[in-house]
Amino acid sequence: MPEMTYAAAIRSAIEWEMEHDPRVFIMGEDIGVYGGAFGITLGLVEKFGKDRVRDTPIAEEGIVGAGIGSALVGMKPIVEMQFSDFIVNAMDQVVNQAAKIHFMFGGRMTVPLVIRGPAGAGTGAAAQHSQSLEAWFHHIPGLKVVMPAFPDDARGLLLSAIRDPNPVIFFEHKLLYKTVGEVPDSYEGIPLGSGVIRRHGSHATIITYSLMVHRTLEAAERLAAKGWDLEVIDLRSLVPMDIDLVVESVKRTGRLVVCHEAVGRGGVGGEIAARVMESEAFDYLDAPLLRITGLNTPVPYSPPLEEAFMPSVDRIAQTLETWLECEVVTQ
Amino acid sequence: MPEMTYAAAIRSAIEWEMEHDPRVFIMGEDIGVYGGAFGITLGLVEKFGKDRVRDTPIAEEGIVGAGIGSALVGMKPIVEMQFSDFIVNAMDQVVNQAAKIHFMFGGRMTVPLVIRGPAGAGTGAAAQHSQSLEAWFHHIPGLKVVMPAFPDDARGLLLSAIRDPNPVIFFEHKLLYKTVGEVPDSYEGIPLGSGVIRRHGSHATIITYSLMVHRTLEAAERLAAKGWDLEVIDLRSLVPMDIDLVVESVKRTGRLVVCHEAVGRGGVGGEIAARVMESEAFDYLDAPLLRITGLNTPVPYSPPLEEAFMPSVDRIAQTLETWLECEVVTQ
Amino acid sequence: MNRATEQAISKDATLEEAIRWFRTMLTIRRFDETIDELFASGKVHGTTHLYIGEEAVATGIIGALDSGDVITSTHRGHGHNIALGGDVRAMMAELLGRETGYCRGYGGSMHIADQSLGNLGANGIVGGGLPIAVGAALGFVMQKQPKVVVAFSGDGALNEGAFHEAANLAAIWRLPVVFVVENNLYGMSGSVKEMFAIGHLAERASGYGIPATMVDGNDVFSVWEAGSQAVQVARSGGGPTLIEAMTYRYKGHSKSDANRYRSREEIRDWRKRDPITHLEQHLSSHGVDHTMLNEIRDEVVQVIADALKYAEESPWPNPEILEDSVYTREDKTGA
Amino acid sequence: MNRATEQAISKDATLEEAIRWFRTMLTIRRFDETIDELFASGKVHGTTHLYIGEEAVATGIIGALDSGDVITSTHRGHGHNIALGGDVRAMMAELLGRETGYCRGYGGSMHIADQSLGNLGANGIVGGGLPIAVGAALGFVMQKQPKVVVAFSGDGALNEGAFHEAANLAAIWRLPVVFVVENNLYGMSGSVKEMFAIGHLAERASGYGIPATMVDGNDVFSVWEAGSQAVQVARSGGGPTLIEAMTYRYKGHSKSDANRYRSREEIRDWRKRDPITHLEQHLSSHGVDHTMLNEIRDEVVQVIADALKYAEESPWPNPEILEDSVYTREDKTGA
Ligand SMILES: Cc1ncc(C[n+]2csc(CCOP(=O)(O)OP(=O)(O)O)c2C)c(N)n1
Ligand SMILES: Cc1ncc(C[n+]2csc(CCOP(=O)(O)OP(=O)(O)O)c2C)c(N)n1
Ligand SMILES: [Mg+2]
Ligand SMILES: [Mg+2]
Repeated sequence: MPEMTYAAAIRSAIEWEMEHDPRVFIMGEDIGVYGGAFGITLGLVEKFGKDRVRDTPIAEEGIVGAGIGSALVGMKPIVEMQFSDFIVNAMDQVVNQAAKIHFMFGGRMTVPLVIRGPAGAGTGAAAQHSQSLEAWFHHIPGLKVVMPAFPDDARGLLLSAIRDPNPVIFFEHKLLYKTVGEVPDSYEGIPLGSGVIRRHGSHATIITYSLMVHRTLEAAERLAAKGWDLEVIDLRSLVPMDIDLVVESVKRTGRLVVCHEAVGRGGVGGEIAARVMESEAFDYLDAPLLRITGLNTPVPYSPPLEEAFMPSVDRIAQTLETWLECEVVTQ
Repeated sequence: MPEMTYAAAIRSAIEWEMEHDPRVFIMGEDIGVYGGAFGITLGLVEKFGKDRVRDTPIAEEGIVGAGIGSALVGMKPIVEMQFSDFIVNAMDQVVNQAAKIHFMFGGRMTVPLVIRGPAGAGTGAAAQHSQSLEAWFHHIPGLKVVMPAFPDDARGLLLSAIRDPNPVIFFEHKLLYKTVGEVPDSYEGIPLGSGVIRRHGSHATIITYSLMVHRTLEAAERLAAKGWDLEVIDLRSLVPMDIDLVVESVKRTGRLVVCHEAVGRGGVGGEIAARVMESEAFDYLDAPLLRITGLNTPVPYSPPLEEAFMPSVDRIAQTLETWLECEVVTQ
Repeated sequence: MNRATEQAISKDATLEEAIRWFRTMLTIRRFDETIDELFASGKVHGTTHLYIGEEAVATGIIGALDSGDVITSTHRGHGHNIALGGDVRAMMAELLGRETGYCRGYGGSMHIADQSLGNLGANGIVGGGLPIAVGAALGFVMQKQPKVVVAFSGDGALNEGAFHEAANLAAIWRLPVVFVVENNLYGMSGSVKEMFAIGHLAERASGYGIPATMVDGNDVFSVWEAGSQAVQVARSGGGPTLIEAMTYRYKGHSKSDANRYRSREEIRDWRKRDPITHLEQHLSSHGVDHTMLNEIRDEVVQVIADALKYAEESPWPNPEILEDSVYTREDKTGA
Repeated sequence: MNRATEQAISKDATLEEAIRWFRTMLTIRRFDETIDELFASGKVHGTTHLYIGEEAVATGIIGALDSGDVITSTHRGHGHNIALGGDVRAMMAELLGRETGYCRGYGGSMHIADQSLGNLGANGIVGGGLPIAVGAALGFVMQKQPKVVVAFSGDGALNEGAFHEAANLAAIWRLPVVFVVENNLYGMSGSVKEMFAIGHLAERASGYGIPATMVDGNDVFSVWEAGSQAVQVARSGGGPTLIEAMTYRYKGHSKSDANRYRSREEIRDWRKRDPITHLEQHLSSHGVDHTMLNEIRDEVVQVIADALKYAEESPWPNPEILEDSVYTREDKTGA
């Protein structure tokens, strides 16, 4: 299998769909000759032209709305948010329009729209360019939410997102763009809604997604050296969420940990915990929940502050270790 | 103590603060002679003039931003969203500006701003005029979130919100505006962050807020007739949240229920469940979590559909009963 | 909506067309009067925004469209859908929240759409439809279809950021969009005089490089002429136009409105310039028989009464399937 | 910032003022050149937007303000803060993420504010500061303080809905706001030619009823004159003005920019019209001694070098207090 970066995998999904479906096009700020702030669309305008790789003014609400309108007349738009934070400027179109159109109009219309862009901290971009806002979107019925951690998933899930007849929010992580991984030659797409057990273990189940999959796996390896055997699940998509996989795992391990970069309070961790707690896995729970998340602050700029904000491998490993020692030994 | 409606209580808090603090003013769409879509500001323009009761164009982002700017130079603005759904149009100013200014600029500036407006379903206003979006705001560090259920709280908490040096989201419930209750003559304000046990009980703790406090209490009464003894906690504010009160209660009852009108998936219920599950109350939990919430759909228009969307007294009582029968009897 | 050529009654409009418009305008009025009564008697829940007094705008503009063209509509949208030839039974059923409604009762007054006729949807969010209209036009251009999009909005909507971003996109990409601003002098209560610092809303268009015209929105012929011209420009690749149609709503903004922000005199004066009366006089003066007009009136009354009956007899939707109605498994965009 | 009266060098500007401006512009340039080097050598993380080439705009506009007036700034904001008399040590420390920085390291390049000097804050969100500027002006009017607000923005920002809503509010309430559009021909890569369908951005102002002027943004005197006039109008209750200042950024948009969207020739041509060189020539031609100018240059180099040293020697902020820094218990609005 060929190796490629997460960024290249995303590009290849866009390219493939644009080649094979004339309805697909992409628009966004500086995605043409500039190639996008993170280079995702580099080369696409040369290949497909300015019509289908459409540079837009700085007008997020306008371009998401334009995406919706084009979808309603038969196109399959991909709208890039230069930083996913800027979707905050387009919330009416995302939430009151795209998410609700199918339902609100009684099922007559669909909005096959992908809104994609980089999320997350770690690049020193500070409070307005580093957010992880997936919790908002997973709260809005009508949207799907996808957050891949690996190049193969980035491609496979984006292919499915573009083909999906519903609006999909696709958040990439800035720090993953250069991650290299094997990507199968297939363009079949990976169905949205299936999680993956990235590591099998018996002492606890850690639910995570996006960048934190990598950090959690590394922390789990470190703890393995100390005798801890951890299961790590990569959700890949938050809506739909593979809750069965989570519940089954917690039934086996008896302990639930959630790790995400987003601010803890009101993050997706709460939803995951609640769903486990209302499932049959509840009776198997041997330890209180552990959430390892971003701090309850905006993302700060200075390197030591930003590092403190995000769960690091160190923080994950240490938090897990303390918790495991307390919960597994003392029971 | 005088009786007044929830609407009048809100008006009286605004009026009091405007009388006693020249920095306080209110702006919003149609809040002048029209008196606001729900009549909250009726009479205020006659009393304080068009300068301090300021009718604005239909431009939510602009007026929230104008509120922020005025706050930065020493005013204490209250900005009304005609329906709280329209805050979706102002998200950048709310989330990227107001919430972050204090932190992002290193603590030098503060934004004493109240954004208030009617939330919730039940009036046949359909998907774009009936949302309960508090989960979004409680996920954003820097914002406080208040949702009163009774006239006295509406007044007392709004007074505190206006006096608070931080930005506060104050969501009223449309169906509560006409609720009558005793309101003490004091204008001291009720500190944000303290919940209230509205009903003491031993079988389970139900955490709720806003309209659902009323419905939950009614359901609890019905179940009391059948021998069930339920504790009902009204959070009153979600940020800060009186989590100690919740944890202590769950330690006593051993069972946790959350009831809110907002869409269940990603709602505040998840956060509450997670916080209990990671607290010392975990060891006291005798039953899986029960969430009684809005359906995972946009709010539908037709009366039977809208009724199905929102937790009704019937649904709450029935759901509780089934759960109690299963969890309390079988253990 | 193809225009016959004989018997021109006003510039290029034919008598036949004018009579059709008369029927349309009466249908809109009768429909909204009926809705008004239903609300007044508490038979419908929610809220509604009536188009009474503004009928000539939707009628004239949509009269200028070809089949295949599309519109985006607003909270005050009943007239747009009726002018498109919408099914008043499905509209009435929607307002009554029935399964047979346009949206199966999911949407109500503010969310009527009929994609098959080209109505991409009313919108409860002021300005919310404008970027969508622009996107539809973009889609048509990309598909090389010579179709035109009409984006209806109120005057108040022009102060929303959504209008701004939509207008600029339409301008720079020269999209086939006609922005039709129904200037009824007020938002909910905010008057154009206080909410704008320009004399005519049409002036705002120049800031985007969009040509604009102002028309008497109570004269269906003027509206139709301005619409036809703008549509022709759009269809031939000339880009967007903004039409400011001066009109007035007779009723309150929505069901609860004490009309404290405008005077009785103003309302009375505007009622004297009623668009339906105006058209009727025009038709009479061009020799159309009163009996015929009265027949139309009676027919319309009957059609709306039938629609109401149909709606009232229709079943309520089933709440059980709500959660299955949020996502679709089908691609309805027609690939 | 009070203007001396003797020795007019250009219309009403005095020689003394012009020399001060020269120092300001050099300080801005040297500061940003230093930042550029720090990024190039990987010593600073995050991103930054340099003001090199645009110095005359901030300098001229802010030269027209009185103390007590305020500004809102942008992602490209270093120049604004320096022109206000900002502390370059605290700025440098902020960019290096130190505790002694303007924001204690919480903000970085895009979030410098100095409320005591009247800088209500740079902004990472394009257009995000514009409604805030309008609100500050509203606050001043309500407090009956004759203060003026300058809202800086780029050209690209004018297509954001936030600009639209802010401009209209300022217009209808006749607020003392001066919108200063730094038209450097590009957003990040999107050119004004492609992103606007109007010849001059100043035309957009007319859609709100806001008067506008266009100036050579590389000529500090023109900028200052236009600024002074607009500020005077604003202060005397005449409402907002939009000033379009034509300028150019020499460097890439941010730290990662391959400059694929503009030509070398264009960059070279603009460099020939350098605002600092232009001012220097003007000063020379008015008899200012070269030695003096060189002394200023040396001083500025030293000031920035000191600032860098100060910043590098400053402590890192303490992560422990992060979660306590989100809310304040204090009312800092001065009641
Ligand atoms: C974003 C948003 N803000 C406010 C409202 C509430 N609202 C509904 S209609 C309306 C007035 C709209 O005025 P205009 O655009 O002139 O249309 P008209 O009602 O006069 O036809 C307002 C304020 C809304 N629905 N959406
Ligand atoms: C809402 C938003 N959209 C996009 C961006 C990314 N971005 C930052 S600066 C910039 C270009 C701004 O152009 P302009 O307003 O002309 O200012 P300039 O950089 O030229 O000074 C863009 C697209 C942003 N920061 N905020
Ligand atoms: Mg209107
Ligand atoms: Mg620019």
